[in-house]
Amino acid sequence: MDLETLIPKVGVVTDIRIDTPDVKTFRVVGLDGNKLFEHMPGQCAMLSIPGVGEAMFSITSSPTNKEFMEFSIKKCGCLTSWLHMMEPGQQITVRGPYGNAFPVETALKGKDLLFIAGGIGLAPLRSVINYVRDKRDQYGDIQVIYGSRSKADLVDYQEIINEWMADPGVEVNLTIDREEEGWDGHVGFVPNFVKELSPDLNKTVLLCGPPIMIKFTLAGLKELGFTETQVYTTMELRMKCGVGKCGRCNIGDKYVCKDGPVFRFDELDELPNEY
Amino acid sequence: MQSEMIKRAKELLASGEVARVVGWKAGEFDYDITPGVFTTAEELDSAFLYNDLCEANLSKYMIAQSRKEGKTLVFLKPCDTYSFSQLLKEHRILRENVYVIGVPCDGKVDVDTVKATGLTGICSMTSDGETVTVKTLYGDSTMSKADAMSERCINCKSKKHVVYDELLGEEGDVVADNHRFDMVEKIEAMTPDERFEFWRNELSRCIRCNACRNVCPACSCEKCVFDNEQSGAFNKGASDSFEENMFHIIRAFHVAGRCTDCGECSRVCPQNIPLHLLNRKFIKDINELYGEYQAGENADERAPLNTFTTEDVEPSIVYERGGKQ
Amino acid sequence: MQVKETNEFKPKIVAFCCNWCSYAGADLAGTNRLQYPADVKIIRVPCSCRVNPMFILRAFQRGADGVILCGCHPGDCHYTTGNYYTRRRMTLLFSMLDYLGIEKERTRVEWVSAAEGAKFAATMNDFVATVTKLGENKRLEDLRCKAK
Amino acid sequence: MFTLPVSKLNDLFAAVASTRKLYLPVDDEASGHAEYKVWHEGVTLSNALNTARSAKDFFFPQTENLVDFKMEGKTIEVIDTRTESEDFVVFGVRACDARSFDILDRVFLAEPVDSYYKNRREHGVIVTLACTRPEETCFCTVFGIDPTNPAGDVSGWIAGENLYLSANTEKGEAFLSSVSKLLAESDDEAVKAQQAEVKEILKKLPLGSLDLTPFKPENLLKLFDSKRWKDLSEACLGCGSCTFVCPTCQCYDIRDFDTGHGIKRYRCWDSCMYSDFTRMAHGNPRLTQVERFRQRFMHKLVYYPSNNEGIYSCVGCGRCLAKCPISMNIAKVIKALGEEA
Repeated sequence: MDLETLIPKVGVVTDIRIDTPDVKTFRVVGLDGNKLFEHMPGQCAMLSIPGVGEAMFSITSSPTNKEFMEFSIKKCGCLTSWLHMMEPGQQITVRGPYGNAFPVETALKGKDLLFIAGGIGLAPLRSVINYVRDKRDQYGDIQVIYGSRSKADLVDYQEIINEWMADPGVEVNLTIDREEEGWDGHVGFVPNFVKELSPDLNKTVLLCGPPIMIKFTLAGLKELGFTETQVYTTMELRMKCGVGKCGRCNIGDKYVCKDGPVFRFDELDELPNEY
Repeated sequence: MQSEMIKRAKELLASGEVARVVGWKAGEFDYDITPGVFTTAEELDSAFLYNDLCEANLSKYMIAQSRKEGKTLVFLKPCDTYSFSQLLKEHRILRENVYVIGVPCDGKVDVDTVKATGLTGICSMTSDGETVTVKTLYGDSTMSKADAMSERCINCKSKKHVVYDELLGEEGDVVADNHRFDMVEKIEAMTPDERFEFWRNELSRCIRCNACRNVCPACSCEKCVFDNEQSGAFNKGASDSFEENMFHIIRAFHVAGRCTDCGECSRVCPQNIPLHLLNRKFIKDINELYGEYQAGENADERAPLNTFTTEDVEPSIVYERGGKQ
Repeated sequence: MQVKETNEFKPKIVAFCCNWCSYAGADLAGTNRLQYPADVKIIRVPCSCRVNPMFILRAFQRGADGVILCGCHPGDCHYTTGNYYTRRRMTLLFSMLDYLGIEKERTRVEWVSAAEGAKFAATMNDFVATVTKLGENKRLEDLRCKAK
Repeated sequence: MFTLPVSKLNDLFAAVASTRKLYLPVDDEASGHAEYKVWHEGVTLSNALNTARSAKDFFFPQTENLVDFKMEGKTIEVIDTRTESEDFVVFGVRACDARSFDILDRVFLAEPVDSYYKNRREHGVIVTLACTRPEETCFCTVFGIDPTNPAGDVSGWIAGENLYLSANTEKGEAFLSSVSKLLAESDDEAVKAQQAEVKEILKKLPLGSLDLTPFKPENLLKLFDSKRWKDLSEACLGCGSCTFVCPTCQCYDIRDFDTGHGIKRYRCWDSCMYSDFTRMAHGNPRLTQVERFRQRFMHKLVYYPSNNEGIYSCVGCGRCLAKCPISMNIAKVIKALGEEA
């Protein structure tokens, strides 16, 4: 029988990190203790608990991590609630990797990169950020602008402080929506923060976050003088099969699971506004 | 009748009394008539239609249309008014936003019935009330209207409108002597094995397209139990004969006592499953066990499954009276 | 100890029992050590009218060979009128099952009060005997749930 | 080209059925339709133009099991339940349905290949039959299909008292040689004469002149934004009749069923007309029937061709025209949007 992508592999959750009140990061390896498969930054995988559901999540660990894969998952539906109740040692099923990836080996090579994320939107970008950090000499400057509702809602906060900020070639700008005790950083929404920081126009932007944040950030970037061909985003929409056959994740003639999830904004312009 | 209807619709639109008109729209071949919403006199002139081929029951559209800005004019045939009245009773339609014009009906010509006579390539079909003229790619023919009507119209239950704001044409009467339970009785007279065989043969053809459910004026739940992932009965395609049976038993049960026997379920079934025979079984049982009841007829009467008497028969009556052994 | 293996058909029975009368009746049967087959699985419901037709069908789907619904005697419902509605619903449902050619003896409604432990046991014994005679539920089975 | 008297059809069927399953359109008394059924002695070929359900079921059934799981404690066992499909022959497929297999192939056989579909596809032999009495709802010619010259592994014609067969593929050759004892060599005069005759009827088809020129990828956004979608979809019931009788609709859903002693993951046909088709935890991008209705026709007429060298994913079989409860269909959509363009 041919290999069948719809038949998943079994993975073991070896570690669960509580990131925020509603986000946990799950570390997954195969039954043999090795990584289940190789991927490129920005690609996704289908995670499932049989009988509960199956859903697409971006792989948040970098491909340069040779030991395991990680998924940062926000609790918002049936399956994710179940995942949040898991304990280490629980097995789940995984299939993938699916979708295209950020063009880290082509268009992004050698470029100055600006990552802009809001809330759980950091999850797909984290894979790229760590990939680029691990291949530091192949890319230009790295700037990360990341915002969340509150300090407690910043995903990967420890990693950001201990690793990214400590990295000499990486500039990290954090913001939270509202003032709070114990926070002396920037306060305000990401789109405004981006405008205030007024990043260099030669940077290539990787943008991900809630739809409303994407909308205003993109507008802000355009005001600053960025063009749509400079900005990439990732759309993870209603995928089921992951291989462009089940017919539900299309935006116009593009399937998010196959032609996406990474799109450049000028590509999205040619598609109907149905996402 | 059609011109009278268009005239009235135009008047009501022009006076601002109604904002839109729900009626029937012409198609490609005379018989493929689509329910349509008209907002201008021009649209009415170019596409509005009422003739012996306008089968669709428009009452269910009023659930959505009555929630729109302004009043909606709807044309209802006698049997459609039963569905409309039942929906009113269930508070599904905002009555004050609907202007009902009752239109007469003396049975509709059904294209599937005509096709079943063996005619193919039907490009046009017209009825003058007595005779149906069919033009096909392979020649023309005529048949009497009675031969071109579907079972639900041959066994019409009523030509009387139970609710309207205005009537066009002459009002008819309830048809007392109809034979709509004949087939149910025939099935009851079969042996259990024959009955099982009969229904397996019918229900196994089901493709779970949900047309019967979605067209049914009594099926007006915001979320159907079969679409609800938490219900334990969620199913999109029957993976087992059990699921075929369950869907149809529950579909019929959920409209028991509320089904007006409009027959839309059987009309729309792409697989020609006689779904009305399930609904009629419930109607017949209710009539026999709890007294004659016609859903939609009376706005004040309680539906048979929403009420009881202390003298009701015990379920064990089924062992005695049920179908043949 | 030797376990005797027999191929004798033992029906699986699901009994929906209302919390106030029938479940207490079953309890009484138990405390009085009245015998009824262990294959009767009791599901406690707040009132017999909690049981909708889907419960009955899904019990068959999951492998039941017979389904019995027990409630308070008409007039004695803890919620005053619940069992009257049950009576109408189940009458119509059983009649429909019969109409579809499904053995009507596989379904039953019985009124059992909290004091009728003996009636509960007798009812179950009788029902099990009836269903045993009918054999395995074939007409309302779901093959996916049967296969091991 | 080979031939066999129609009076010997039964012998042909018997010969085929002796080695594998043979499916063919058979009149179903209860529904009044023709449906594909397994041939056994006594079953006769239907004279109906086509079956109510399409032939896609043979390769893409309404529901099928994908994989089983056993769960115990924290562990999951994945059980691959796939088995090699049996060989089978489908006899009497019409040209439209034969084209639909090409359309499905481009979806299911594209990388990564759908092994369930491929398995059946490899084991099925398609014997087509040319149409002789098209219906008013037929418009396959609009999509460049010639109903008098159907594709398939073997093309067939029933002309006069004879069946004519001609192989198009290796599988088809093998099929014909397996029944060669029953066949005689023949010229194609009778077939040609019949084709000429039927082509005259095709010219009269009322929907034969539907204009597809506006439906091209360049017009994607313009068609998507058309004002007509609203009134066209107004009466749509949101049922799945059109998608389920359609030979090219291939959308599916993947679901889990808990059997009480394991989980069965199955797939079943899904319909873009359903309100929950695109529903996800965070919301639904197609909230009303207008968007769902538009999706179906945009997919068939614009999205699919844009990804598949301009090939439309409609074959003009007319099933949705005959079966839509409210008689709204692709022909009306093509006309309405064409008028606007």
